[in-house]
Amino acid sequence: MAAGPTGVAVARSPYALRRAVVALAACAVLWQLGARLDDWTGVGAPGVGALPSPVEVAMAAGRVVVEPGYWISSALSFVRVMGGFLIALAAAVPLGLLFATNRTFRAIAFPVFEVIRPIPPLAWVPAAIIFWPTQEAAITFITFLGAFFTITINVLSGALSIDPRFVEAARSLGASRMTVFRRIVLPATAPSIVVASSIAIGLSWEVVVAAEIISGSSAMGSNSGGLGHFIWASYLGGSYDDIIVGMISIGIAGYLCSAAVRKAGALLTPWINAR
Amino acid sequence: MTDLALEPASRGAPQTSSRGAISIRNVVKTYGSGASQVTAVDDCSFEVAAGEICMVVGPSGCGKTSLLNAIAGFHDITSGEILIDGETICGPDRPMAAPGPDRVVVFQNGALFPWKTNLENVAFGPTMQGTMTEAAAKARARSLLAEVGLDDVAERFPGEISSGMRRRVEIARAVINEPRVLLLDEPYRALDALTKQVMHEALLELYYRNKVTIFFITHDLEEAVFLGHKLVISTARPCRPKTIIEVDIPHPRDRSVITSPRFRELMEAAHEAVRQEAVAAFQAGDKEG
Amino acid sequence: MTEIDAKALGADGAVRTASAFPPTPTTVARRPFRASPKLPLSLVGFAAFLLAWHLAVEVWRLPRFAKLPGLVEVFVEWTSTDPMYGVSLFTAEYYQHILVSLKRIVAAFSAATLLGVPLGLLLGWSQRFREYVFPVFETLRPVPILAWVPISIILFSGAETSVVFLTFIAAFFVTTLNTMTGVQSIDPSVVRAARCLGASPRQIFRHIVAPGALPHIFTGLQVSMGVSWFSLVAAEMVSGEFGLGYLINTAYAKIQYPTIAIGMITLGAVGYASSALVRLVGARLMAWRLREIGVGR
Amino acid sequence: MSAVAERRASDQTAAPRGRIDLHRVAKTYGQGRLAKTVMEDCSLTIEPGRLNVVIGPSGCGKSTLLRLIAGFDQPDAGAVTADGSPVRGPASDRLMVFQESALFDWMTVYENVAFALRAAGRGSRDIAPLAKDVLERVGLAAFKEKYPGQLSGGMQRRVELARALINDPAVMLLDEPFRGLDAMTRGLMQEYFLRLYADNPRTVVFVTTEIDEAILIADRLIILSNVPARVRWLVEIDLPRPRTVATLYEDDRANDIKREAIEVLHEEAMKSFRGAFRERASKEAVTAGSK
Repeated sequence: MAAGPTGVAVARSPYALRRAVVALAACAVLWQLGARLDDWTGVGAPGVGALPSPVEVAMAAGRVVVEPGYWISSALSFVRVMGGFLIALAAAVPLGLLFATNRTFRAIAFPVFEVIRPIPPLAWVPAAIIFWPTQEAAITFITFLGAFFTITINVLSGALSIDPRFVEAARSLGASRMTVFRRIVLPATAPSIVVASSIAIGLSWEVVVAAEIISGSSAMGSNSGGLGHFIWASYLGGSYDDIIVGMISIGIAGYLCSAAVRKAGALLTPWINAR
Repeated sequence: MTDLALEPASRGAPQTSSRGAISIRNVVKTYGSGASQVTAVDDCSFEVAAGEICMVVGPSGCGKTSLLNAIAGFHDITSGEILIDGETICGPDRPMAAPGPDRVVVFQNGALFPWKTNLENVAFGPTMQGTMTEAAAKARARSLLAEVGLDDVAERFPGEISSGMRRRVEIARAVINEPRVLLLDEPYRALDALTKQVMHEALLELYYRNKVTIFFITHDLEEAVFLGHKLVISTARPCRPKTIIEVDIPHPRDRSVITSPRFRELMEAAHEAVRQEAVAAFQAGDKEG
Repeated sequence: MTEIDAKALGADGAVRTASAFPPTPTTVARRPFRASPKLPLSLVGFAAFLLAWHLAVEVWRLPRFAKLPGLVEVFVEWTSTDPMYGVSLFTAEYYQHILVSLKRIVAAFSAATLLGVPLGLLLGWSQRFREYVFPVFETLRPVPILAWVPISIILFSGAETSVVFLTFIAAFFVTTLNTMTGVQSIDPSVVRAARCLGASPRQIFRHIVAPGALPHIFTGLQVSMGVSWFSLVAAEMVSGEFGLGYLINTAYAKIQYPTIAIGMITLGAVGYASSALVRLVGARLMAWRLREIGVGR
Repeated sequence: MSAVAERRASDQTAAPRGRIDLHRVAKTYGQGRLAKTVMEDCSLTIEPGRLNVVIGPSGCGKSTLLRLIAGFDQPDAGAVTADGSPVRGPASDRLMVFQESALFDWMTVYENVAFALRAAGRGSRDIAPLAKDVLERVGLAAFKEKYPGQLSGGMQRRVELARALINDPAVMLLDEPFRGLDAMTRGLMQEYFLRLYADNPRTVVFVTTEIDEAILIADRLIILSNVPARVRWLVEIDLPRPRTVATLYEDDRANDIKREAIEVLHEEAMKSFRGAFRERASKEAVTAGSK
């Protein structure tokens, strides 16, 4: 048994690894065939035919990873993700806990929060650019929005689902309100904070890439750099193999960030897997 | 056909219409392999006569459920053989029995379908097997629900009724198939002691009306002595019969037998038999199932 | 209701597991902080928010805020029969933008549901199928939606198709993953019970797996709806002609700032309404769940 | 002599504390159509320094009784007094041990046990010997760095008892503390509890649904009626101590009490068996109504 990506324990057969390799290899081969079909037979494959082949992509990747520009782009995106995410974490966790523990505050502020939440983060792009003095600040703000709502909602629902017996047991043992908050509510919500964070950092990458592409592709803002811009510039420059290198890079970066958050979370909540 | 000589029938058991004699012969069940291999059931042999209530008693997690799963056809067995009415359902040639409506399981935590009403739940078996039309199955289901006193919640969903009632619906869902064997896996574990006692009497009533062999797993001695014709007391992991106690208190029984002298004697005997196993498990600090 | 809404709308649909039965009353009773917000207090909240907006932008003209569209300005523009910047409740163009966005959402969302739900059911049901297909799925999933923009423009000639494609991809991943989780979260005893009651694999799929996964599927569909709007707006900003994302984008370019706010508010409202619709359909299909928690009858 | 034992010894001279009186108490949860009166005109005395066991059919208000004594809930009418003064809220001299276990998952065994003393502002140098002593008494000194999730059910219950005992409360309120354990472990836990109690006597209110458990441990057995809860039957259990699970089968007096108790309880349980559906509906009222 192993916990799947979704948290549900899923049986894994002894063939799982072999099957994964076979399937991924088959996809790569099909892609290669599809991409080169035109060259070999003169009949283009639909869809895939327009893409560069995996071999070309691999060669492009070898070329790109030694260029400093690629690493500068990666670093720029990474800094934006971390900036937006960390500010969101710092703001959303206290807000979520406040919503959960203070009924009056929740009654006043939560409906406003709920009305603003459905507005997609990217719809804020123009307003952010108008408001913030620099484009960098605007992009970080949009990234912040992407993570902020998710974390707040998860922390709130996590705190609301604390077993009431924990709170009562603590009160019965003579704990003050402050102690209950610090030693019961906070740690009991920690697992929700971890889950929310690993989702939110993935969202941050989504938003950063989107913001970088939008700022490069439209009248808004100017060349912002970053991996999103790298993809867009590759598209404009016609180097399609670089687009796919960029996509894979972002995929790996996003995956690593989520994994790092989960790892950090496991260290902060040692009781969860202590069995 | 020479096997017939070994059947319980030839040992002088009355040839009644009741079916469902179970023979468990040298059954072994291991999980995993190599260093991590765990033996859940070890060389387990005993007989359950047709129409008998057999209580398998042992500490939680001792492997009783593996035995039940083997009879039901959810798991294979590593070696040995299980027969029902003389017919091999799993053995050397076929390690895993096919699950079927002749051996219906009632699960520890309940397994009613929450998206079907209680009536639809009870009518599920015959409808799926096609042995009755849907209307006939529902009519039969309704009368069974009435028998267990739940006709007024037939149209409710399982999530809307108490857990004691859910257990009764689940048993009705099993009985409607007229199974040869009813396999009960600690069905009353989550209920409080008083509800449990009421449930026991209700189960016996149903049993008297619909004769069936009952294979009942429990860790509760009072439940075991109250319901069973026979107690098979298992060792703690791996599961192997340690003591078999015949309960000679005549049926029908009701709660008054609990304080009878014979009941107390049997309880004491059973208690002696399980105590060492329980102490072993308690000191090892093993987790409960 | 707030509690239920909050959970249902959370972007974490994939990680929630639905239990077959509600927790026993003793454990569910007396949630320490549980009570629904009272309406008058929420009015106070809205009033404070709107007042702050008005004061900061239009009265005190705080630095940086002064450039944003003000509350009164936006309201007047939105309800004007002759709007200064061409878009208000009384212009056809406004509804045209909404309609175009909605059409794209409907196309992408239904395609994602029609493909994602069966695929997810299959992924959850067959271990062999899952072990072949899921690794491919997981390899593609971490790639952000907008990173697909150039590829989709290359693959599909028209801007329209590529916008719908991007929206579809986003929704598809969410729906598939949640459906798979839904199947995996079904109590194995329930499946075993059906087997020993004599149901065939096909009957199990239809009577047990599909309804059992329904709660997760609908959580997934709500998240999927949110994600659809997210990607749609992004896609429209990059390569749309018409649509609410496009409206916001061009309003910025033409320095029609109140129109930006109108677009945002409209997006929020339409997005919320579409999620509510999904929730409503879900509640209809899962009467058993509502009745368990004592809401339905 | 250990620190806790010393503290206890100094109290020994005084009359046992922890007398609890319920005087004509009424309690209703929920409102309107969903209202459920759990207690009405219920008067009852918990005798100090003794093991008072409360038993009754499920949903009969046993837990409500404990919640009122603990101070989590306030009665709608009547009065609850502890040693003569009204109960106004939770306090650590009336400690509640919850059904199943309410150990804090995120704290180690040691931190759980030390929790109350820390909350009271005692320094860790002060706490360490007390915690060590109490953990030794429940036989879990070797497990102090484990998390509750790593312990078996029986061990969790022992930690729970230790967490309460370290405060040396005048009154201990136990809400079906051994529920959910398998019957065999449960028997051993009962015997264990009796030994622990013999060394740490105080006022105990022990709620259960198991007749055997009740008779085995009780000084006084209080049987409640079906809702609204009232005292249906009260009996002094004068079986000699120490008792073991086998006492129940061997002792005729125990068997007589059991027979009588079964009849009384069965009568009360049947009231809710037929009406189980209505009962569940009103349980929901409790859920919805209490804060």
